[in-house]
Amino acid sequence: MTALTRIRPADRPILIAFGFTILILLIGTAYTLSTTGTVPLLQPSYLMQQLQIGSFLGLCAAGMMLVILTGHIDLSVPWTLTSAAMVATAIGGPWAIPAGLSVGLCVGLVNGFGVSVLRVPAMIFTLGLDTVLRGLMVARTGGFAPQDQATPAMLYLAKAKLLGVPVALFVWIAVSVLVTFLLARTTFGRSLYAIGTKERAAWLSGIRTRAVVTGAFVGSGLCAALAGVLLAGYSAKAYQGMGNSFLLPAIAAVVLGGTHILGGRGRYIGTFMGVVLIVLLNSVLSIMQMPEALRQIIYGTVIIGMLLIYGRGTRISE
Amino acid sequence: GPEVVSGPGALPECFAPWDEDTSFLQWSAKEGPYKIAVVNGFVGNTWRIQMVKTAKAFAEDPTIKDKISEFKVVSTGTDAPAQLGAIEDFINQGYDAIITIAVAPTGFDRVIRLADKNDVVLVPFDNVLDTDKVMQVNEDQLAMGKKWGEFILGELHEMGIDSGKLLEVRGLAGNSVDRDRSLAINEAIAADGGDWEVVSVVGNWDDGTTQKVVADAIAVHGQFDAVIGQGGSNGIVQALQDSGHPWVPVAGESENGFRKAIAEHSADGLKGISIGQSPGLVAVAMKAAVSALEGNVMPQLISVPLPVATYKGLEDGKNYWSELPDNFFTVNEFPPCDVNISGPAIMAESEEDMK
Amino acid sequence: MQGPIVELSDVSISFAGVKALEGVDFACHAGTTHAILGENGAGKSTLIKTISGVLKPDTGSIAVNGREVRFAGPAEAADAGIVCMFQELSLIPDLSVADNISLQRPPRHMGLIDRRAQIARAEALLARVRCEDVDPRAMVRDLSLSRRQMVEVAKALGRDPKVLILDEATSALTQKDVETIYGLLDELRADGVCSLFISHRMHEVEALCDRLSVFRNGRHVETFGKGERSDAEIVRLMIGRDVTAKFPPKPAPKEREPVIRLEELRWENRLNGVSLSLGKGEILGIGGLDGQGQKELLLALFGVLKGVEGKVTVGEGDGLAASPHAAKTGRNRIALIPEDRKTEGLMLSLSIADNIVAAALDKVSGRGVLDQARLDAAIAEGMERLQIKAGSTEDAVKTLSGGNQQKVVLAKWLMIAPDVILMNDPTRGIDVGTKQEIFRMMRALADEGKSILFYSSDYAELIGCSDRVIVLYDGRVVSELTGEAITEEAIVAASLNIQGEMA
Amino acid sequence: MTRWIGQNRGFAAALALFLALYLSYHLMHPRGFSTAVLVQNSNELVAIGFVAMAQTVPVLLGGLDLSVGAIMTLAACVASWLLDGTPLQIAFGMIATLAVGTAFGLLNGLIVVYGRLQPIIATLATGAIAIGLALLIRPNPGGNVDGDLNWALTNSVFDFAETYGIGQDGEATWLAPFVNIPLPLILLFGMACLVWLPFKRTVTGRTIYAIGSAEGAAFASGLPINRARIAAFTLAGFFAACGGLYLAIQTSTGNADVVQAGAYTLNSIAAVVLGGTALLGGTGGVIASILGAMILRAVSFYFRILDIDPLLQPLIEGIVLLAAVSAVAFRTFRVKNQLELFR
Ligand SMILES: Nc1ncnc2c1ncn2[C@@H]1O[C@H](COP(=O)(O)OP(=O)(O)OP(=O)(O)O)[C@@H](O)[C@H]1O
Ligand SMILES: Nc1ncnc2c1ncn2[C@@H]1O[C@H](COP(=O)(O)OP(=O)(O)OP(=O)(O)O)[C@@H](O)[C@H]1O
Ligand SMILES: O[C@@H]1[C@@H](O)[C@H](O)OC[C@H]1O
Ligand SMILES: [Mg+2]
Ligand SMILES: [Mg+2]
Repeated sequence: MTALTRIRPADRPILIAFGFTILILLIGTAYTLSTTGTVPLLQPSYLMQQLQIGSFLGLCAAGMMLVILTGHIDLSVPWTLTSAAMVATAIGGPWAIPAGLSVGLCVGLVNGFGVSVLRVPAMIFTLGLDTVLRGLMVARTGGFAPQDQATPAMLYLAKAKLLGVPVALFVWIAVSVLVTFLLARTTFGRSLYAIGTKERAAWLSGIRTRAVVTGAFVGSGLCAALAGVLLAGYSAKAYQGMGNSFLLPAIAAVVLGGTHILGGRGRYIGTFMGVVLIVLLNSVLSIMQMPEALRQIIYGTVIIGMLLIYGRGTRISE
Repeated sequence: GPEVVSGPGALPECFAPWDEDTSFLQWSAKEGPYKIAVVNGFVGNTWRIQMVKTAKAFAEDPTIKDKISEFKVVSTGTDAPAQLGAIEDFINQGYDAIITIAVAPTGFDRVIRLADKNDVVLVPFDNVLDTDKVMQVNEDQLAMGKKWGEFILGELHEMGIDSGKLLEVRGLAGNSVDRDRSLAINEAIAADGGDWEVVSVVGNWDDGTTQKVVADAIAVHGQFDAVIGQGGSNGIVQALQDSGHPWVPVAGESENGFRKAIAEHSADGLKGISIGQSPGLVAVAMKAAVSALEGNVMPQLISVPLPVATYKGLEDGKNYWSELPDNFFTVNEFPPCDVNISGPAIMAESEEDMK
Repeated sequence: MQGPIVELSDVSISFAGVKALEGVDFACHAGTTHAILGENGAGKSTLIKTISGVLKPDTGSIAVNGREVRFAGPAEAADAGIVCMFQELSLIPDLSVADNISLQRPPRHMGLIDRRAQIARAEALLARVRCEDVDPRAMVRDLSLSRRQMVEVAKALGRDPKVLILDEATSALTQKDVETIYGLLDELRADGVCSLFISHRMHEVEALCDRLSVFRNGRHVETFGKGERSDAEIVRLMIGRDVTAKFPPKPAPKEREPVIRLEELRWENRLNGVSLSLGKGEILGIGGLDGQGQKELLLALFGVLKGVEGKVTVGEGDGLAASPHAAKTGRNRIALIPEDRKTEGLMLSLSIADNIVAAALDKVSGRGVLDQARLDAAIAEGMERLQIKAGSTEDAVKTLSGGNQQKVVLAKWLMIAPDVILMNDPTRGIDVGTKQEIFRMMRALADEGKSILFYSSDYAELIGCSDRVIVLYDGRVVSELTGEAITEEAIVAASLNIQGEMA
Repeated sequence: MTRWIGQNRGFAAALALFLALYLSYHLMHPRGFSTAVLVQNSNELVAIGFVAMAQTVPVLLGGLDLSVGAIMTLAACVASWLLDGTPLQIAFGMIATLAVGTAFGLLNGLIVVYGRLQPIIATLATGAIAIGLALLIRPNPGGNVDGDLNWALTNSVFDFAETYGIGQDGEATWLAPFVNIPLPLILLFGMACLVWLPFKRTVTGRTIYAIGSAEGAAFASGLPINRARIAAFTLAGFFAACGGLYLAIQTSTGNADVVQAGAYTLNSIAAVVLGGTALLGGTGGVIASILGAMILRAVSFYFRILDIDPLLQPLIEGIVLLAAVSAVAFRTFRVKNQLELFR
């Protein structure tokens, strides 16, 4: 614990998340050893597969982090993802992926407008937009029979392997590098942190807060849309409800990675670790055939427990 | 409210009683045409959308159109008070029959009481109620689970496999349908002479979740001798394919994609069985409601036959459609009930609309 | 003299390695008004936060009336009669004035807050601070800063203090209110109350206090009675050197090419036809009573206000900027040193470095990508130019003392190389030494050709710094003073809009 | 009055919106303005009304409680085991249910205060725990709730009196003015008036507002910050448990439905916003949030009387919600000093 307090506060969550990830793998391995006598969890193929699955959540979390850094939140991720997937598959052909991404772009612009120009709380505006998107998709599916098969390009991105590594993982890494660069090395990134810390002061510093906040939502929309396009490739098709299980884990991953839920603080590498942790946790619980009730309890306890550990040893200002 | 009478009921080939113990109900006849409402729960998946469309299409069907003066469909989300409220509102508005997919198997005491008081026929279907006070329409979930289990074990025995590892993919926790299907599957396995280890994972009836948990299970356990899923069947097939798992017998629902996969790979070992809940149940429920309003004797629990298709009997354009999307549910019509709206028919009709 | 009412022995406090107080022995007595002096970051606020139970000492002890105490929080200190007035910190904007005045110990009826009694109590206390015009039912949010400070005074009085602490509590008050406070402090002294008074305004200290304690670098340097030390000595104790001329010399008045020209500027009912012109290289002071449109004028020029009417010429272009960003990047770059540095000037929990470059990100980047070398150089230059005292530029700006925080705000805006600098009371809460540095810098900037529009609530500053002073009254310029004509009498007269009596 | 409207603009707007929506619903309803319709509408309101009340208290602090829906669910599952038997047993069951929810809220408060966690994320996690516990208690939906209780509490005062033989089975003259009032409304508003209004007038209650408005000032003024925080979450737990208790009585069921719990939490936030309470904290109140919940419900009533394509309903619902919350945009465009936009 004393060693922990000596580490830079910003790095602490990342290391703790890493530690927990190892712990989860060990627990899972102890389980498989005692039941089947094998250690599949420590094999590269399993880890690769987990990272491949994790890449969809990872993309959502990357976008979510941009928004959370500004002090807002994006609850429209589930149906942005689904709409993008459905539009991509319906358009098909070479334009499938651009069409899907443009859905994310539009959603981001609308969210940005609602939150930064109309100044509706993001919590409620993005929730409303999520409902509208769901409504649009229900209405559309009700109107005709859309094509829902993923295109070969989508299948390639989601499923193929390059040098033994899933292409989806490359996509996630590419986006991760981009986000890390944005946050650390661009004026846009600095502006995100400034707005998340004190929007009023940021605006009075001549930062174009509306544009930057909108940019964050566009980032989130694009990431969710990309996740949708990939997920449709992974499942070979788009379907209603494909985004349902991404919202809360994305938020949890961002926060477990050390980003402050009220904005202004956080590093991308933490979000990355948070995603890995959540994906492995879910996977190990599923492998252990944990009943749903215990799974929820463990999930909640892990989040609380980790955050409590992060807080240890920091003298919080009055 | 209805009186409990003795059978047989009207149109037994369509309104088949659940079993020999099923009681019969009779409402006093009302003059038609009737005001009928459908109160759906949530409307966020293909099945429900197909159900809503079938309901609307069937209300226009010549066999029933003249008997309906007003027809309304609402979806309330997974919100019990909202659903109960909608039902009560329709009772207050003077509707004659209300058809519903319950968001929970209990909790309808009050609306049942009000419906009886106002001589309204309340017909739950699909997710039905744990009560014998109302007329309900459903497929037999226990029979479904049993059939899945027995079929898979039969295929395995035929292949000379008498012991091994089976993967069960469960549905949404806390749901009676999940409970019944799983119970029957495991009973069937227990009743079998073989030595089976069952690995259970939770796929929430959702393709994506299913695909993920099946992939996890394969990564850990290596290989299964068969997979019995009660939903998300497309996800099972995807996971098997992606992991390079050899094709094995798979039980699943009636999504078009699943049937397409069986048709394509059965020769390689994907000896599949596809049974599913049909969105067309809504039409049977509507028909039953009208029949009850006309004063006919009706079974309290109406059993709609299981639409079973195995790899042996799949026929493109008949019980699956290779050029149509994966997500829609193949079984929709029930000829004995004169419900002849097929899945593709709904799609075709709408594609006209589109132009 | 009796024993001290509050006594600190060997108190130390440090924050993340910074020693804010070190081995402090300090005592104050009933029936005195006791000033605490020191430059920015000397530990004054920390001292009074310790006395009032906000902070707990790392070592040492506090005794009240000879008995050692350990306050768990400000509530316990208040129960012991120690009441603290922070500058703006302790009013709740969304509660009514009456609620605020009886915030912690409201009158009750059957266990519940008695609203009527509360209002009566508020009325009585407001009357005592001559603020009968404030409606006890109004929301504090809707009051002006100076009214809020007076409500704060009423609130403190209502707590029946034995020790009343005022940490720069008069910095935003109008002359009339300051006078009221002087009267009150005299009354309290007569009632045996000990008042601890922190201010960077020497004339206030002189007028009010009978004992003075000087702090430097977290240490208690000396305590002495009024008149025992000369001003110059006190300043030397505070900052360790002499401050001779407070204001740098002014150049002779001359014709200047106008940079900003306003004709009949109007906004809502706050600006009612302001006309003025600001010359290149000029320091134009704005005077007047609090709330006569001075702040609105600055905000309008910085693009904060919408719906401003009137003819405006800025540089060669026309019209006002529509946003701070437009103001900052226009042909004439405009900077604003805002009123409240904590919420408007700074992002407190970001690092000093991030704050310094916040307005000039485009200056240290190409196509939106930051250039690390230019970034580092710019930060170093800012720290150097304003002599900001900090452990590391990576520390959060909130760990700086008030004065150093203000320097960060200045550094931030100097980085954009502004042509016009709008200043809203830039030296509020700043120690004499730093003030002098700021004034020198203002003059240097003006000499470089920058124009400065400068609002201050302190007449001495206006007189000492400005080439020209305009006085606002009811949203209009009522007087313009140049050169020798800038005198306290002239400003006061114009402020009260009594043109006739102008000498 | 003018001052009241000035200081409660959000509430006044919400009230006007609700009245417009609700009165026209009655006008179009074949049995409008009748007790039956009123009773039905009120029944539908209670659970979401209580959960909206629950959400309001942490929001006033400037926090969010993402566990209110889950606590409601947990309480309903507990209640579904305990609301049968002798009147004494039933009363005990009710108290136990409320105690469980309150205790869970207290736990939230303790975690937030002593764990120093942001409420939104702490309750996201405890919400999962609450659902897990609910699933342990009720792996499958079901329950046994006294039938009389169900009938009496989901009807008008008359039926209540008749069921329990009060006031000459409801025929007493002193009861006459009240017989048509729906009992659920009395429960909802009664709880608000008996618990919230007095609580608001305690120092702890006022501290909740103070924290949401200016936390530093509240602390510096010596207000009991920790106590108020804990009280806020505890009260949220209590109100959520009231919702759960009513839900169990209304449906005679405990159902550990994750989706429903999530929907209630999100709707509670929507209700709070529609009622005019600022998510940043400091202003607003519990009654306003009930009004917000009433607006949410009233919107959905329309699908039952108007002929709207069922597959367009979710879309329309979403658009109405977005439009309603965007209505504040008019304020945004009227603001003349842009600093007011950045609190
Ligand atoms: N919360 C904190 N964290 C870190 N350092 C702090 C904190 N509070 C005060 N300090 C440091 O303690 C020292 C004393 O600060 P303090 O605020 O007491 O000064 P001050 O005398 O009130 O100055 P000023 O006149 O500028 O208000 C400063 O160096 C300051 O940076
Ligand atoms: N939110 C905060 N967190 C940590 N430290 C803070 C915070 N706010 C203020 N401080 C520290 O407290 C010290 C004193 O703050 P205080 O509020 O007394 O302001 P000040 O320095 O006197 O400024 P002013 O002149 O505006 O009153 C500062 O040195 C600052 O470092
Ligand atoms: O019965 C189920 C139905 O209610 C759901 O909506 O979709 C899947 C079906 O198995
Ligand atoms: Mg200070
Ligand atoms: Mg200061």
